[in-house]
Amino acid sequence: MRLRCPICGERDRREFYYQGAAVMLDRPAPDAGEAAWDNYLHLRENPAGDLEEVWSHDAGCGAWLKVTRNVSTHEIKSVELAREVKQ
Amino acid sequence: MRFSGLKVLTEGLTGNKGWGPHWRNPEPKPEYDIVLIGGGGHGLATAHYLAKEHGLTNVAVLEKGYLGGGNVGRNTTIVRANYMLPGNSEFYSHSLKLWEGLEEDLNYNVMHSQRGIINLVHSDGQRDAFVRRANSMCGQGDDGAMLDRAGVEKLLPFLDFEQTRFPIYGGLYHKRGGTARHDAVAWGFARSASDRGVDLIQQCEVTGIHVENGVVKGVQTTKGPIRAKKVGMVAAGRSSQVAAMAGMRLPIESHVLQAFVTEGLKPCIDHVITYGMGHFYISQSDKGGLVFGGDLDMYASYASRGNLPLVEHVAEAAMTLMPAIGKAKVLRSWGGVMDMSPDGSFIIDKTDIDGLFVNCGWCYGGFKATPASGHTFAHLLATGNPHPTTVRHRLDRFRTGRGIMDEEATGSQHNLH
Amino acid sequence: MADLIAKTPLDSMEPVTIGTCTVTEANLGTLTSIAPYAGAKIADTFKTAHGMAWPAPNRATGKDGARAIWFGRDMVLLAGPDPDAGLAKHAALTDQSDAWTAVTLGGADAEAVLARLIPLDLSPANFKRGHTARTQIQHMTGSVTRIGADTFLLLVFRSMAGTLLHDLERAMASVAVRG
Amino acid sequence: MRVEGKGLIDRKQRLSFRFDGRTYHGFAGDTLASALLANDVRHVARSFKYHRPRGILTAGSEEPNALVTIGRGPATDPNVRATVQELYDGLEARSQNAWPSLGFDVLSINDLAAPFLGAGFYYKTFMWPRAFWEKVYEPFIRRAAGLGALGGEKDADHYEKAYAFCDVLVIGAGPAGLMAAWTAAQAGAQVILADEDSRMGGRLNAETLTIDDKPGADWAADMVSKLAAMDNVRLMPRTTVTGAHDGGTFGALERVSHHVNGVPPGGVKETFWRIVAKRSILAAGAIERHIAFQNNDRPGIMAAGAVRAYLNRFGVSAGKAVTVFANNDDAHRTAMDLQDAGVHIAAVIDSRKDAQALGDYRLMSGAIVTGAEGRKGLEAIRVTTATGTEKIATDCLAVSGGWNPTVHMTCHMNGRPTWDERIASFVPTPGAIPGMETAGACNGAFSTASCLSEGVAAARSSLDALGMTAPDIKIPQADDSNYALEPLWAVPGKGRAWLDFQNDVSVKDVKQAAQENFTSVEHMKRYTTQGMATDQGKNSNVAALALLADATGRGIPETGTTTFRPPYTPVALAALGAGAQGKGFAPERKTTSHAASVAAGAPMIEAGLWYRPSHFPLPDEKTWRQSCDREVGWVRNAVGICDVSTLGKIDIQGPDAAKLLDFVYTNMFSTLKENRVRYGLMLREDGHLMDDGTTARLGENHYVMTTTTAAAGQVMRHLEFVTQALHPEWDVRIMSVTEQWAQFAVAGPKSRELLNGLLDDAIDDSKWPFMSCGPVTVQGVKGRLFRISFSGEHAYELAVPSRYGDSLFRLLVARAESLGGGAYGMEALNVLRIEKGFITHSEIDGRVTAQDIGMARMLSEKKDFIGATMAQRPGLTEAGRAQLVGLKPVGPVKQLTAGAHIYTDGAEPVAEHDQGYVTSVGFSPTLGHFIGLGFVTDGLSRHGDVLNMVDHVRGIQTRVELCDPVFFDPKGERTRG
Repeated sequence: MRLRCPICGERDRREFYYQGAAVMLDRPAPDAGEAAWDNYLHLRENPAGDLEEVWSHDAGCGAWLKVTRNVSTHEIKSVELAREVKQ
Repeated sequence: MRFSGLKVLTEGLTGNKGWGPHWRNPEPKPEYDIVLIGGGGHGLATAHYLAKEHGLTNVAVLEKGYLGGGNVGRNTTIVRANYMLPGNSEFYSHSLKLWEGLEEDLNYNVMHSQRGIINLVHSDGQRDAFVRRANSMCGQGDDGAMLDRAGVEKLLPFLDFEQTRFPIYGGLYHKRGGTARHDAVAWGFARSASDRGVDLIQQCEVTGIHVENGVVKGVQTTKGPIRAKKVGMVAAGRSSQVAAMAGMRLPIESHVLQAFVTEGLKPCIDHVITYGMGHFYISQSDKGGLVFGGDLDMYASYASRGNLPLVEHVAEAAMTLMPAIGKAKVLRSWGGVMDMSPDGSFIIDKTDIDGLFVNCGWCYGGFKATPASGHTFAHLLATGNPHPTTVRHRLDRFRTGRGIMDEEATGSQHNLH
Repeated sequence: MADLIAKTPLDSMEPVTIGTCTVTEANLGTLTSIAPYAGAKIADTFKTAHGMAWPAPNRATGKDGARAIWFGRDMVLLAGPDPDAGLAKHAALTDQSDAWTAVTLGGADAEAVLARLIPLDLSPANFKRGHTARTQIQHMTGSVTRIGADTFLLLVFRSMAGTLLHDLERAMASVAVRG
Repeated sequence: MRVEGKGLIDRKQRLSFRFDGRTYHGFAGDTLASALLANDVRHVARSFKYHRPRGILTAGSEEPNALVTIGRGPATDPNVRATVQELYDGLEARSQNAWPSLGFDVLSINDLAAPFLGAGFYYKTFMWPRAFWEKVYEPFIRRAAGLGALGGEKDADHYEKAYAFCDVLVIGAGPAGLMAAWTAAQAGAQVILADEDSRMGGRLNAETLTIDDKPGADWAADMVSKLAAMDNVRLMPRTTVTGAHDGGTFGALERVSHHVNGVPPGGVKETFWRIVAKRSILAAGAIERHIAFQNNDRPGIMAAGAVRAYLNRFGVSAGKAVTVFANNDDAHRTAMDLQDAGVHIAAVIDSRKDAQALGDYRLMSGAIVTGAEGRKGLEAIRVTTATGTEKIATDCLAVSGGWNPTVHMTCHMNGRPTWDERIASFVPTPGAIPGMETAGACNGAFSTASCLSEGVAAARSSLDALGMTAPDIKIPQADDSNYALEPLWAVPGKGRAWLDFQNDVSVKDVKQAAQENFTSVEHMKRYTTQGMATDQGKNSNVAALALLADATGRGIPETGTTTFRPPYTPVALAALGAGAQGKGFAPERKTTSHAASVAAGAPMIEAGLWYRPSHFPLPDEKTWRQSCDREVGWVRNAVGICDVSTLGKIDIQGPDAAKLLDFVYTNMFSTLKENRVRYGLMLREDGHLMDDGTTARLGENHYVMTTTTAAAGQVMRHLEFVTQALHPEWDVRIMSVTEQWAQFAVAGPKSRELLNGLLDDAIDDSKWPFMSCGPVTVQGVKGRLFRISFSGEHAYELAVPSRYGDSLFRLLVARAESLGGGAYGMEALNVLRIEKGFITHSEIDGRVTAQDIGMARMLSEKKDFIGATMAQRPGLTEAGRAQLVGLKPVGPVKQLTAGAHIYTDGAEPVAEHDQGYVTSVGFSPTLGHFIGLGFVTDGLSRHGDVLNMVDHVRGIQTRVELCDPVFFDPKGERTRG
């Protein structure tokens, strides 16, 4: 699999670290309640189609990325810098 | 039909014409007491134990493909009870005991081979952790012994003891651990369940779960609606999709785990060996193929295929640990889709919907659990109460923090277990 | 009392030649990572101070005895001179002079040697002089820059110097045998 | 036998080789298989299950029978296909799976017992008595199965892996592949053309067909030399593309040195390529299929196309009186080519009633072969026609049931091929591999002319996708004859007719599987092992599937097909895992004091990727304990030196540096004064401890964080996640400086004395109190000094740029020795920290909370921080959790062991009485007894309780008292003093 890092260009999967669903970008407030935190850390939509997820270009530029990828076909739909998604 | 050496002999002499179907091909009835979604190893085992232990035979197993077509038919066939943490320890102990009587129970040779498992140790810290685990096993009444370097060398002289990147300090030896013929486990449970009256319905995909006022009423399928008093979701690999039909979200991410087999070779590896520093494990099948695997590919996936970096990593681990197998040739690789849970341990529990039960989250430990998963899930379905070995395996344990069983100690990130 | 003695990561080894390629430990002088703060307009300051362009991502600039190598997300490695004090206003400066093993690999087959270690297309059409990348070098993370027609600059962590040399020598030998 | 005037071999280069101990001769350009056939060696192997005699079936990598072992000792290479192995002078090959010899194989008795050993027999028996499975049945089955044997020694050959990139990857260099590569190359694309054969050209080298009136092989050779001359083309012969993976990545195995005797020094046996291609063209050809009839596996019965290949490419006739059995026109060419070469054709048997002879030979149309005679070599066949049965003497039967396109690679990404009634086989489903076109025979286009034009067309579509244009390409003139075929999978009749030769799967087995309700194609495959041999069913799957469809009354498309998995042909583990042997598995990280430590005799142990000294033995010390006790004593009484450079050091700068630290640590760092150090706890977001360490404030907006050695990478990634993905608005920059600094602990009552002789400016308590830090100069070198202690003594850590690390370490040790101390290693460090109750990852193993280790007070309530919320989950805070305690022996047994469990005193040591476990132990020379740290249920409030430590696996039981984890100097007076 190859991902197109917005900074470095297309690179082999071996340069990237995978964290999981992109819900991890939306950290709840401390008082958001049990359900919000359970959703944040544990419960997952886990679709068999397009999934938004977070990766890091660990062995490259070090950027954290938000990737949209079809997890049944492994087709990469988009790669964005997490930093820009958040701002 | 009862299988026996004599039967094989008489059939052989009469042209093998008398062998009947291993299981029936029934059409679904309009209603069952219990419908199980998923005809994999765990679903078929559940059906067997429902019938055998609880006398419940008005049961259907609905399988969207063919029986045993999921992870029970694509794994590295390891059977063991070498867990450390309370909850898992008693469950896998229970499972191994069921394995030890499985062939008599099923009248089917699943080739359960207790050839012994050796988990290699590569540092003092790792040894201490394995000693703790071995002591858990002993405290549970199972076998567990620590080998020093010489002890490992005696059993596994072909490992590289001279210059491995992470030298071998010793190992945890679990003699009762071993392997089984994976497909045969599914077929044995299927045959037994079918013989006892359970309907195994293949090519029958569940497309909806019918819930009224918080009570499950049945399922919609590609073969029409089926009413059910209780529904058990036992579809690891696709758990989230099945649960979504009941409006549930599970604490699961699906990940792909690759496995590999080499061409057939004369016997050279007599045990199951695991190499923790390389996330690598290997055994040799009775056909002679070296069966091995490693870590997850690490990204969410429903595609039963992996990618090269992991293939290479696994092979590199093999080469650093046992360079004597360098000229064994990889014949086939495949991927299974794993239900990864936030603590690496499984879930067998009721749900908030009355009559709907869930069995999921097996990560990559599902095969060895097959008998006990079926046994305890059957217990829960039949009695409404968790079996004593699964009281900790609750669906809400991540929310409450109670009873988290994080064997790998890597925390709530699903793919790290 | 004896003064403290400085040692390079590869202990000033003699260049190693196998086949057409030579690996040489490189003395890059002072290494400073420069990570501009939010909104900093560092390019002009940098140009004025050091006489080199602030490199775009995946590019390296340089002049005699000095290089500016893009070194990751929002980071440049200044190699050679001590950093101009005025840069500290605009960026986090961190001394990295002792943190990296630096070697050059030169020779007709340099690209073929690196094809055994680096998962990137380093062909001249794709990776020209002045191009740089943060990537893997075998199992190490590192930096590769084309600094000549058939010469590359490689950086990995200082502690991995021995592994880098070993990996390069293996690849050089196999390429040399193929001829 | 060799045929004069034929073949692409070099008859001037005569090569000597051995097979099963006998010496033979062949020529350069031969394969082992062609050379054996030239020497009339027909029986070369035994099958897997029934040990039936087997000969050479094919001329390619799909060979199921002729597997041999090449070489000896550590170079032993089992399961090598004789049809692929190029001949070299001195080659030594042995047959496999036969004992005591190929000719007389004891286990061929299995063949007689076959009625009892059919599909799935083992599932039905061997169950009684239970203990017999592991002891009797299984060992026997294991020995009987398997093919070749490994050498049993460390692989002595080098292998390597490499990367390649291109615009267009062309897989297969037959007519379609050559035209595709040519077309793409003309457009200026970067092209890689890979072919598994040593000689490119594919079937053109095996046929007598012409292209543009030139012999096909000559045309191919011309094309290859033209391509080779182009800068944008890379030819990769002897390279099998083994797998198609996501993102246009392909695995490919190049056999670099298999065709020469031994690997040259420095060279490699094989290279495993990772090829990244923007587009790919599969032109992999087709594989001929067999027809099942009784004893259709006898040596001498071969694929018709293979018989032609041996004749036309290698100048070998596979028999003296050859017969052909086919259901299509193509196979008739075997008869014609042989006849042209002067070989006698005994008959051509064609199952089609309307078959026409294409030459002057005896044609039996509407006839079938119903049996074969001759156990170790074919002697005769029985032919059944409408009028009766005739026996025909023959030593070679060339069989063709038609051709199956080589679609395998198109299925590597879960795609399924499409059934094509026209050729009665599967063809690729378009789009199955993103970016891949298919061309030629693998696409079901069997004539040479269609291969050539499909090659051009596939290249054109690929170029279109790349935005490139090909110039006009003239398609050469070639044969365009129709491929006429009538499906025939198995002839009816008694006896065993074989499908999967290697695994000994017969037509009966498939039928029996169906009878037992293994009607899904996957069930049939798994029950019978059809298609699971080393050829992965390339020769037999389609026929087996057709027979299953027939047995279950379904059509073939509904019956489906099994999935083809990578690799296309088997790949040695040594190639996939190249470079890892020995120390190559992971980089080695060495500290600057490594050489000095080794010179001092310290055993170096692995700490993650790092190496650290375990202890520094003195000449009179016999055990590590002696050294450890002495080193602990040095630190407690004088001064010790320890390299702590492996701990992670992270430079954190910027206006929001303090915000970041407050967010990732449980306690406050914004309140830390400059030039001061604070201990911090870091949680994962799930509320469990991730790491601990000290962070120093070097300036208002400048901190340097210390992590444990183990968690350095994880913490760095975590900080990047927080600053990029959670709080990108914070203006803070982080940079690892672990490698920049060589850092040494100087610990013990004489530490200041030591430093004051070394630092350019003297230090004292008022300027350098406990937990202070700041810049210092050491003989003119700028360094950093931290007054921190992991030993409980008055101690410092001194950091200098790494270039001075070696020198400074030697200097520090020399000075320490002059003060009655010296270097200490990991063992002593561990004892020192246990004496003080300091934790490491042995304690915070990933399942432990701050509360569990008695540090609940460090969870600030004034701020949000990572893990703050989840750490308050009921399950993490309520009673009943295991908590950190000190352990000391109080009974007659004095030993403590890490990993032991702790049970209720007086109760049986079983799970239900389990109270906890021991994480760290050491013999404290300071206190004169073992001490330990462990976790016990509600342990924080149980100091004074006596429990039973049991180490089942080591056979040790020790009564232990729970106590405060700080065993030594609980008030910390020594640290501050």
